[in-house]
Amino acid sequence: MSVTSDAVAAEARSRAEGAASPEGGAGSPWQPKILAFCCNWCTYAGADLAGLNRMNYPADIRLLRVPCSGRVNPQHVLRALQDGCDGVLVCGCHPGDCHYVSGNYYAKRRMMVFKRLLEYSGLRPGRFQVRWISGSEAGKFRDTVVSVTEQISQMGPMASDAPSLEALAGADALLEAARGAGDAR
Amino acid sequence: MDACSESDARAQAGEAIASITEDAGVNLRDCYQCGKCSGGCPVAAGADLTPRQVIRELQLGRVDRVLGARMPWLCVDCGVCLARCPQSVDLPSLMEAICRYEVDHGCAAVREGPKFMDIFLDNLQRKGVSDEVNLAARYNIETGHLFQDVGGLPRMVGAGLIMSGGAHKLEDPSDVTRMVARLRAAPGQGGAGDREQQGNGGGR
Amino acid sequence: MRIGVFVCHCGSNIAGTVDVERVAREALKLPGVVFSDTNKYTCSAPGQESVCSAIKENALDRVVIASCSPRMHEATFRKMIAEKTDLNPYMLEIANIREQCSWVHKDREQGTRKACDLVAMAVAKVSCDRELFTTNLPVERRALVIGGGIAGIQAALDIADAGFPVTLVERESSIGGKMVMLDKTFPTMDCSACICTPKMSEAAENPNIEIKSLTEVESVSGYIGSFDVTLREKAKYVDYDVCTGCGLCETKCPTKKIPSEFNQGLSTRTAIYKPFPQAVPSKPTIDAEHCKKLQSGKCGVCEKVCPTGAIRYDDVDRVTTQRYGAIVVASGYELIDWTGLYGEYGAGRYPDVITGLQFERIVNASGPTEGHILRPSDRTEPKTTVIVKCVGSRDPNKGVSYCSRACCMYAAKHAHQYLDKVPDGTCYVFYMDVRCAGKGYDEFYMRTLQDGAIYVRGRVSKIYPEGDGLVCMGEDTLSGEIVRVKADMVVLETAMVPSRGSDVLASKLNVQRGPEGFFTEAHPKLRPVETNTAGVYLAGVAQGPKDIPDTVAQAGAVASKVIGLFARGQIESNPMLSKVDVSRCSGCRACVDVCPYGALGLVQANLRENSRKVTRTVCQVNEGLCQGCGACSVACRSGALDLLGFSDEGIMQEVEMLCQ
Amino acid sequence: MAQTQFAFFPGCSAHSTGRAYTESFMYVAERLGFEVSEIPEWNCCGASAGHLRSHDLGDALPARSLALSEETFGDRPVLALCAGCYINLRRALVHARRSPEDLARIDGLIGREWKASAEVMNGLEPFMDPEVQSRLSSCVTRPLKGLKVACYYGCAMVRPRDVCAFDDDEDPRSMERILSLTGAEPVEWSFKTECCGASHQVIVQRDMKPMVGRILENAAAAGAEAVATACPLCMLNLDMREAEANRQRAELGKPPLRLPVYYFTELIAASFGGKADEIGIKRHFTPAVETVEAARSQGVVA
Amino acid sequence: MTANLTQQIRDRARDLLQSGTVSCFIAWEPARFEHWRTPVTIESPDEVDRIVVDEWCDQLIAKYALQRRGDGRIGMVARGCESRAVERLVADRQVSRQDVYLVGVGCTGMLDRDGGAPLKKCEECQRRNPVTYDEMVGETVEEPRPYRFGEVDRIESMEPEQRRAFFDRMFSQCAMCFACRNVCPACNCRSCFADAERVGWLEKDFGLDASRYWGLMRAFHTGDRCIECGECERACPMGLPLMTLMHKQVRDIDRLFGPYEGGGLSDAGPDPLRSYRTDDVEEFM
Repeated sequence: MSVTSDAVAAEARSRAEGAASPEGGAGSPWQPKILAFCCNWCTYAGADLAGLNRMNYPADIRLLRVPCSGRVNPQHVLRALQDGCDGVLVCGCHPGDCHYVSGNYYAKRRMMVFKRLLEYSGLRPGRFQVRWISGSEAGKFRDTVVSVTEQISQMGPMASDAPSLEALAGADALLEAARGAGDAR
Repeated sequence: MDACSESDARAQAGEAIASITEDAGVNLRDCYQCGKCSGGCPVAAGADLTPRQVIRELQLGRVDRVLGARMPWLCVDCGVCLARCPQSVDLPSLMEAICRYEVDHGCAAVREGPKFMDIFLDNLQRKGVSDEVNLAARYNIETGHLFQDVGGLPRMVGAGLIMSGGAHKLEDPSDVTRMVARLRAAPGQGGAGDREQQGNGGGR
Repeated sequence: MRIGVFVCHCGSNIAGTVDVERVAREALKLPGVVFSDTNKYTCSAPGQESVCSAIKENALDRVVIASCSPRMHEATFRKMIAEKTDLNPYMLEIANIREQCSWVHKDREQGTRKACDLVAMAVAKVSCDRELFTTNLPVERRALVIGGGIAGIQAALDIADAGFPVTLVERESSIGGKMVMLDKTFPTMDCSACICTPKMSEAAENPNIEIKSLTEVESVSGYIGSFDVTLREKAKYVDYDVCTGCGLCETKCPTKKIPSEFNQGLSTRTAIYKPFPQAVPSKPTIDAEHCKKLQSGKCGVCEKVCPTGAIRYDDVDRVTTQRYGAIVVASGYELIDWTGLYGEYGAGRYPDVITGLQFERIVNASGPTEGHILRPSDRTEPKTTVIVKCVGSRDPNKGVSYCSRACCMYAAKHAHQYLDKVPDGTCYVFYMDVRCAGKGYDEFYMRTLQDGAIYVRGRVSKIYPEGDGLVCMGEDTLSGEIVRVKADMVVLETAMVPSRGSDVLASKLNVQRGPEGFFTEAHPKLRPVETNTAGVYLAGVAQGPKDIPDTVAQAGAVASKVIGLFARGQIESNPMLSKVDVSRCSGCRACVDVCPYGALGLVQANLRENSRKVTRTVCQVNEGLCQGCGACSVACRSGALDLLGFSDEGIMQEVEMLCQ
Repeated sequence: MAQTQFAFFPGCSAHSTGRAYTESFMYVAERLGFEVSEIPEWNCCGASAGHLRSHDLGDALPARSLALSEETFGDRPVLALCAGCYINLRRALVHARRSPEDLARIDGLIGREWKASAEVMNGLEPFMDPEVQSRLSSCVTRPLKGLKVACYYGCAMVRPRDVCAFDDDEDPRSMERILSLTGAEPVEWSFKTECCGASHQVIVQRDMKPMVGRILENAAAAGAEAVATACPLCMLNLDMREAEANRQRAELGKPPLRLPVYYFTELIAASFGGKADEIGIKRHFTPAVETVEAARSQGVVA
Repeated sequence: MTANLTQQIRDRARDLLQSGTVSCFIAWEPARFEHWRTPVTIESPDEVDRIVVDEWCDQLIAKYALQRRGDGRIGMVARGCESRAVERLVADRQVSRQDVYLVGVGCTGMLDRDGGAPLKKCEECQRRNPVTYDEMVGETVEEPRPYRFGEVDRIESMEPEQRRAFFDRMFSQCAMCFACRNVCPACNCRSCFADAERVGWLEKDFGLDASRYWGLMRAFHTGDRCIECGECERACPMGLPLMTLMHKQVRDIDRLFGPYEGGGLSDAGPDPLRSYRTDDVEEFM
């Protein structure tokens, strides 16, 4: 089983083109799809407060409620990024204020390493972000949504990040150089 | 205390204070003015500012009161203040940074301080070691303290404490010479300018 | 699967920006959705009625309500489903289309599209929901109070007065704690013993209170409502059932030179002793470490003189286990050991440098000097006394970083008491700040100034002997003068630190401690006497430095929490907890490490694998302790742990639905 | 095994003002089996002038000598008898050990590959080993019976804590433990770590005047008949300026202090039976021979 | 590594088996072709002469201990990598240290069975000597601790697009054979998340997304526990440079949370991502 570089590029391109004509139908411009995992006790409450205060922010964000930022599994994050979200935000209580004592401290370490790994593997910085927003920080919630939406909009659809043919061709040489003296050779 | 003059002074002094505290590695906001430093300081009783007051003036941005003061030059670096400070404010480092700032800007409140430093480093640069007799003689002549400590000289000579030969000599002090020359000049134009101003170039 | 979707207008709150009818129509296209409807106000009585009848009429097995935040009405709708339909209340998801949609977006088209997405995500999640059941856990109506100081005594009395049995555990041989050692209390200057000892005997006489002195907590297991606690009651060598407390043994004991703990080393006691006359229990114990009979076998005087034959040299520790519904931690504090920290104050080498607690004993009429202010070295009256505040407190370098809160006031009290008893004396108080926030507190400080106390703003830098006095060096920071005060006695007002063993107790109870070592409350403002372990409560200085009025108030608050729990008699468990699939678990312990509640443990389990019986280590969830945070389900690499209500699958379906 | 091999950093005073310290130390070292080898081509530690000029110069000057020691003697501890040199060498060592980046910076300054592996010790530390102490006890032939001595450490040997870390900074006891082995009786006193102002005697002499007097007065008040030091700067300062302190006392109508000041090694050497002219005690300002001889004459070993 | 070493190990294995100290002894034996070595579990003292220990023993044998759990004490030759793997298994509570008897040997690196070049994993080795053992055979060897982050440096210096291209190409060649998982001592779960069909972590479609998901998530699951043995890379039939993902995380964890050489040791406390400090660096404000 082997996949040629051309096949990969073609797959990527077709996805990029598909994204350019969005599912909403003809004419409507592309709008980013941003998923925000929010802890029930702080950020979700902060988002509710933003609503109570009738703060306005872009409609591209979808909140997914979890009990704690420590409940956010990187596996869910990667799946969202791979399957069609243009950006993912993980939000929780400020470290020290976790409703469950320590969940966000674990989340913080986990996400710091995971974010670096994702960006190392080619995810563009900004696509995956983590923020601490408390239940009283409605303004911060709004500002965060505004700035994240703006960044993702500028980056364009996730599919447009697919590497160009030249980049893929260059990668083959680098990959060859990086191979160990494995059994395959 | 006039509020306007306070804030004006702070704006002007900000740069000097930032440079001093950064050099010292001290955060002035750590200090809550308990005065434990000054209570134990061996020289504070006779000084123009107590160590605590030095920090207080800097906290308020009144750098001119600190740069003219003798206190930083009196500091003997004995470390009592730092050891007892509840907030671990490194006062000896701050005092030295103030002196260094004054040296670099040619405004030392105690003129003997930079003089002694320069003569000492001249000696060190030439020979790699200090030469107590040369140091004392040159210092006394250049500062005008002609008879400082000469009372003890005969006894010192008599007891074989000085001028008895046997002092350490480097076979080849050239790498020390180069190193000292380079590092004396390095900290900024201030240092070189200062020596020039005193007509006492380091590289002789 | 038969899912029903109910979209709420919320008057015009939602319908103003979101086309709710379109949302309902779109929902019908989602997999599993067989019914959708809209309501003017879903939470109103007619709204609820219409949802319930739709559930019944359409035989719905899952429900999505698109309305306001679940933080608002999820509980309302759960209750509605449970009470008015046959459906399990956990087969419900809320799509938040008000706070997070209609209220924050102005564009109707965008708002409607987002609402459709949110409903779709909720539908995806609800299709993974499983029936969950709450259980009612019984509550053992018996409280354990750890620590017999004023906090523990007050909490025990309040709980016992409500009719519930209490065990009051005290590590020392008498209850009373620090308060009974104090002479007077600020700002009213009433006699501390006079108000504390009646409380002690009240506790001793209350039939609902069992006092266990010389007793420590050995181990704790279980959870709110049923903690199984093992206590170790140290050997007392005196049979309390027989002893009458006559005190003859104390007068005859030949070992008399033991420094008295109660008098802070300023007097001596015997090896068989009561720490002070009003001790409760009012019976002596033998200090085995100093008793000649117990150390070398030679003596036995107390046994010979005891008129009731109560002495038991062969007494041993007694270990008992009892079930409690609630635990109150009132383990108090001790003073920081300044001698190991402050070499500049002589590190304890100068006898006339004493602590505030020693001063309390000196000034106390029943203390070692019978209330005359005499300094320890030569028993003369000090004509100049220096009081030093913040010794250890507010000193991250040598001591602790926090303020001990009570010292400003008791320093003023000491100055007042000294000037009262030594009218021709001079008293200096070295201070950094004077913090007198409390009813009548600042007035008291002002009165002390009028008494003639000289307040000097500055930390003492060094104390050293000169002649027969002590020189205190410092700076009067208000004048910038370096001062040296020659004193006859120096009183150090030392910091409060958590009592020894707090760390061990915390881990037994699985309660967090802050960086300074005090127990952490569940919320600093709103849950100040609870901990993150349900059923464990905090009273007094164990939670953080405070004075007597605050301690007593907190003890009362704790008692009301405990009484409330006992009055309910049972607690409903939250069913949204972690669940383990033991067949996938490899017992690696990652979950145990991250659980903040100690709810996960490893057990040996008998399993059938590949039609073979095997015994191996797997993880187990304690449902009484689990709070449902889900940290373990992420730490678990193999996915053996999952969080009910927020399952991996449910979240995954939500993500997938959004990505479509 | 006790540490007995040392790389010796004499410092500029070892052969001049601190000569008595070197002589007495070597006298004792020889009898205790220490192997003390001078670092070849060592240079001045920079005193206070080095780090006043710049942080880099303050690090580089001591580092060069330590690097030379490492090249010649490897991990062997570097012995600096002068407290001023000791603190400067320690400081450079601590700076180098802060991080690999710091070590690289300092190595760059001195143009050498120094690993900062060897320790820096002051004059007291070699005697802190129990084995050395028992050997020392066995060498005492003329105990200084009952000589009441105030052990004076000064500031640079004990502070700052994170640089020195060799004994308590408010109440060190090392010298007391060592000297009590010679039969002397250390007194309890309060000024053992107060600064004597030696480093500033040149530039601001007037301001330093009270410092020597109050240290000696506190020692005398505590019943001391002699003061022991472990630093040539302190020694010279206390010894030379005792006369000045006495002049000030005379003005206040107080009797003069008669407190000889010793290096602690002179007292050890004396207890070993060293002759006055071999062990440095003839080189003092304040007469020092008599007190030792008087103490020794009482303590003849049976 | 000499014939002498083989003999010494055989002697020790015989003694240990004969005395009943161990119930089996894991080492290598020659395989079909010249320079091929394969793990062997010896159960009888008579069979010890099958053992060979030389520069061709390219496989990590520690994980074979899992197959013998509960059968008494397991003897094993332990180079640096085996010893760290055992520490890993102990930390993950898959074996207890007392159940394993390690005969330590210093190792100077293994050679590729095809062509005899030094193995990449050995050239990057940080621990040539065992970190734990019950006895040593032979002398310890020098630890050169070579720099192992060259590849990480190179990739970090690329633009995101180049990195994406690099890993897209890499993952597109992944055959999803799970050889990396099977050899990895940190992959010691009873069941793998990838096999949890109910949740469906791994998409059923075989393609770049699935293999990237597998590659990144496996790397993340083992990132704070990787002992850097390089077995995943050696075993990969497609020869993919998988260690670059591990080295990346090892270095990040080291820089973010304090000294950590990868994998840790069994007594070093919880793994970095299963612990925290309240003063951890903050970058998510």
